[in-house]
Amino acid sequence: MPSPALLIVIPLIVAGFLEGFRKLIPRWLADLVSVLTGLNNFVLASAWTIHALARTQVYWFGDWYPRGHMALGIGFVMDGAGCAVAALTGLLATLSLLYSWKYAEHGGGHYHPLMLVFLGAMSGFAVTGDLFNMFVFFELMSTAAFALCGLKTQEPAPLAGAFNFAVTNTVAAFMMLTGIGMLYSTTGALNLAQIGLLLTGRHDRLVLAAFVFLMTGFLVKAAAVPFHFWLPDAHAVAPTSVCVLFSGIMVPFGLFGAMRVYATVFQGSFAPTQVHWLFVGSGAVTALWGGMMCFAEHHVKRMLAFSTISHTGLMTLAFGLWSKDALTGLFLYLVAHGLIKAALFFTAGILLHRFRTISEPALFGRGKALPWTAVLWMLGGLGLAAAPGFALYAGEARVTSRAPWTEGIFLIAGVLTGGAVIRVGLRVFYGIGDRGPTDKSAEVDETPETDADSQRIPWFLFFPPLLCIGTAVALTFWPAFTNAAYSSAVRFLDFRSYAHAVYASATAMKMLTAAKEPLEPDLLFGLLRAGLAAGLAVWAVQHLKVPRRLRWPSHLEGSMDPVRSLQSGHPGDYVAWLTVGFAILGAAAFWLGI
Amino acid sequence: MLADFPYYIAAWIFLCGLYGIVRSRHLVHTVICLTILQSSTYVLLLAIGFRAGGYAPVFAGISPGVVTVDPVVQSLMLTDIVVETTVVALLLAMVVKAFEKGGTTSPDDLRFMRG
Amino acid sequence: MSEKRRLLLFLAGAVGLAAIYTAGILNMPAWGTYRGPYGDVIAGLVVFQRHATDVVNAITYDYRGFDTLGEEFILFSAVTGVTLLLRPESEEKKKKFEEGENPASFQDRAALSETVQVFTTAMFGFSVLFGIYIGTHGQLTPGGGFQGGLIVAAAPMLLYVAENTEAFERIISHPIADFLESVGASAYALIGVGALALGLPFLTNMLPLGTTGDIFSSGTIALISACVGLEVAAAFMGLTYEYLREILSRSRNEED
Amino acid sequence: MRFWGAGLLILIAASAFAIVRTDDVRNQVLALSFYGLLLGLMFFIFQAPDVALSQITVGAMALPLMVMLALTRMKHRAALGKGEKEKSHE
Repeated sequence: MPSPALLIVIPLIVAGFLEGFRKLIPRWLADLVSVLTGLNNFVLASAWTIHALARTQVYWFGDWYPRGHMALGIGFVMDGAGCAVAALTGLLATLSLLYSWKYAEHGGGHYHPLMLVFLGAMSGFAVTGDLFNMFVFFELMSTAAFALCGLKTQEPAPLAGAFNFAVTNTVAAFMMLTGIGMLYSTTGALNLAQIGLLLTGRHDRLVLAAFVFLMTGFLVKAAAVPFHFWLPDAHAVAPTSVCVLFSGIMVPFGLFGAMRVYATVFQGSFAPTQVHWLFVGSGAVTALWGGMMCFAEHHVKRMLAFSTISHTGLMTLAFGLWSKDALTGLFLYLVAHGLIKAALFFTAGILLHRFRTISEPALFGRGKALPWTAVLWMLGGLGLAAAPGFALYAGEARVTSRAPWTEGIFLIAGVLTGGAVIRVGLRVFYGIGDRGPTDKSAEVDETPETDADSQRIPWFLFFPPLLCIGTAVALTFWPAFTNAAYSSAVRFLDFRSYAHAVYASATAMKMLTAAKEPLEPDLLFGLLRAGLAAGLAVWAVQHLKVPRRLRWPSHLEGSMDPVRSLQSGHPGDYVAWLTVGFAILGAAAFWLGI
Repeated sequence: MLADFPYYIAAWIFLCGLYGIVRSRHLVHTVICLTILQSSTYVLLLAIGFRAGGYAPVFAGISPGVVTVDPVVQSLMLTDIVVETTVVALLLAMVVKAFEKGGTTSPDDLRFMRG
Repeated sequence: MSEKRRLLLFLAGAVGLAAIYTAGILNMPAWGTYRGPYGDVIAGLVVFQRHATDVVNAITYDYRGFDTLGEEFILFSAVTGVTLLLRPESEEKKKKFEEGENPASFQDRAALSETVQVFTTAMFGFSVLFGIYIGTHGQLTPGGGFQGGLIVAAAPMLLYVAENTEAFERIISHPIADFLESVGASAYALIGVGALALGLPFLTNMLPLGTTGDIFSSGTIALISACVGLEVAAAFMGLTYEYLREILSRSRNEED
Repeated sequence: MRFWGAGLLILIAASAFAIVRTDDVRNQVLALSFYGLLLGLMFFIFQAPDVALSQITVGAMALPLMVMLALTRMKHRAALGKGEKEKSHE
């Protein structure tokens, strides 16, 4: 196998050269080289996934093998989950770069290098086995993201969004570093496995405090309520191709980092306690809040951003259940959500390209000329509601199979987010009902990001969403994918085998086969969710035709002002909320952990 | 407890930084408070790696084998310092640009996206 | 949210944060009694394994060199971001600014005395030399590429102070600076790839280690440090230029 | 040494608070440079010469310089804007 370092190094080196020679390289060459680099990452990470499912392997940088149990350098732990997420990153980056081919704003040649750095950083974050290295990649990912967010500098709005994003995420990074320092003070180690071994059976307030600092850092990235305020601001202003990476993979990466650190560093320490229920609570609140805000939103990209909050909340909930089935479901969900959300952002980008606006009332009825885009959008909406046939459904079914009481939360979140997307689809593509209430955020209009003739929609705008939707459907019918998720989940939970892989030689492991699920009740729930989502959408659009007393869904759409004014756009507010969230998280952790 | 006071200083600086960002009325002020917040991690890391009577981990003047302070935290701090400067440079560029486009440096006016 | 409510909200959170931080501190090892093995193991090995005497730099550029690679790219993406954000807009707009009023600029000050000008020019040379010295002795004594690069980058500022704006601008806006900033970080990565080509893990120190105490000792540590120095120097000059570009071009126009 | 270090730490804590309480940004930058020097000094006292060198070049020099550059550019723009407005009045 080629060295896993190439996953990170190739994008970074290419980025350096593209930036250095940006005045000499024509646009098409920069596009081509970037797409090929992304594709290379996808292929390499996929090959490593297959390899890692057979055995977890460790790669020590600089040939610094551990002396005894003392890790001297930085190691990459190539396990199934990490490699698979890196492969998803590669796929989404390739599609985003293809999507921005030729016409998209490229910021004087700086766009491609930043995208590649972003890709390399996320790939490194997925597989690193060192706590401080994780921080470095977290920061690298963030820095590239901040810069990408401000790509459209013609208006002040992108800068406001990027500024809030940068301030909150930087505060989060310093919290993470504080947590790392606390752990280092008592263990004198930075390797995840080494810290985990040293903390096994040790449980005190220092470990809990470090846990709270680290988890806050990650959950800010994962946009858990009340750390989520930066996300809609950043998504609303970033260009479409960047939004795809933000929503599809960067935000779930916050959760993935939390899971990785919990599984390695804290699992041995927290085994006798119930700390993981913390994530169930945080996830449930986030899923419901995000769903509600999503349905109330009329700026299409902000709406999708709120749905990302909701779905990441559902994933956090699954993580908190901390069982093989929940984690299997979570991995399926993560991949499927990335694909569907990417497809929806791509489709929203087509609307922006064609009509030069992205606000729901302004787009009313104008999409009638785009029947195929309409199909993509509606399929995306159904997929988001986890309708049967989409991989999200498979993930959701697995999470709820062992914890039926979570079904309600999945139902509400799925109906609200899917319903919001379908509602937009009905209004924009079919012109059904009325324009709906206008709100301030819908008035903020985006400048178009493409400079081509907007009457034509070139194939490379159309191909990425099609591929995403197709893959999200196809994965359901591919048993090997479920089995791979199950094997990864089992190993992810098993800290002993992780530490063994780090310190001893890697042992071959059998590919596990996931148990077949009894599907009937879930199928029923899946159909119910899709039906309710569609129904809610129709109800909201046609609210004038229903009796006044039955109009509540339309109220859900409009009069949410006291709640929505929390999203104030003021960095001070966001940091104040961040502090409060930290305190709540800490109180819960100390309550559950001691 | 008194022996641990550098840690408390780190915690104090952390809170100061947060407080500064929350009460900030000028975006450049926000950025400067962020650097203060960051300096809390320097103090924390330095205090963690310190050893009473330890020498600097440079074996140019001293013989190998003497007690030194922890070199790893210092390496981490070097990384930390670079991270700080670069983030600040980026944030300042955003502030400058926001001022040029929106004509304001007050966080209250960042609410283009309210709702 | 009103300012008062925001502060109250923050106060509530801050109490919790302080409590949790304190809870952690109470269980931390007492100050000055750090036990942990990591740094000590490396400190025991470094002179023998890497022929370097500055342990911190050996860790930064070798044992944990992969972190530093990430760090260099953080710098790279930040400079790229600043260049992206502050890039001049369309020509038409630029012209409008050039027609504007003359703001209070550095040019308005009375001319500096010749002594000061001579002195700062001498200091310029000294700073560059000092930066190079610091940058090339990182494996032996405190310093290293990062610090050296910054000192070199600060040197042109002295020319600015001495009102030698022309030389200042010529140095910091030189295309080589822009190029080095972009490719310097990649060069670091390419050194790591060199090890891959030899069949070793990425970033393995594969060069001869030399004699301890020598300027060319410690293999790739010195080389990487030099790359970092070049990148940092170029990056900070680039940052300075991006901020001053407009002001400089104005003052140049006035002279014409 | 510990004594001096302790004094310095208290000074640092006090100046951190003073800086966040300062509303005028230009004063703040000067204070920030001083604060960077204090931190550098603390690193020297606590046996971290490498970090001290970095901190003095970055914290006391590069960072305040960057803030000053940003402020200068903003002031420059503001002056331009004013000039333009006056012109349009005429």
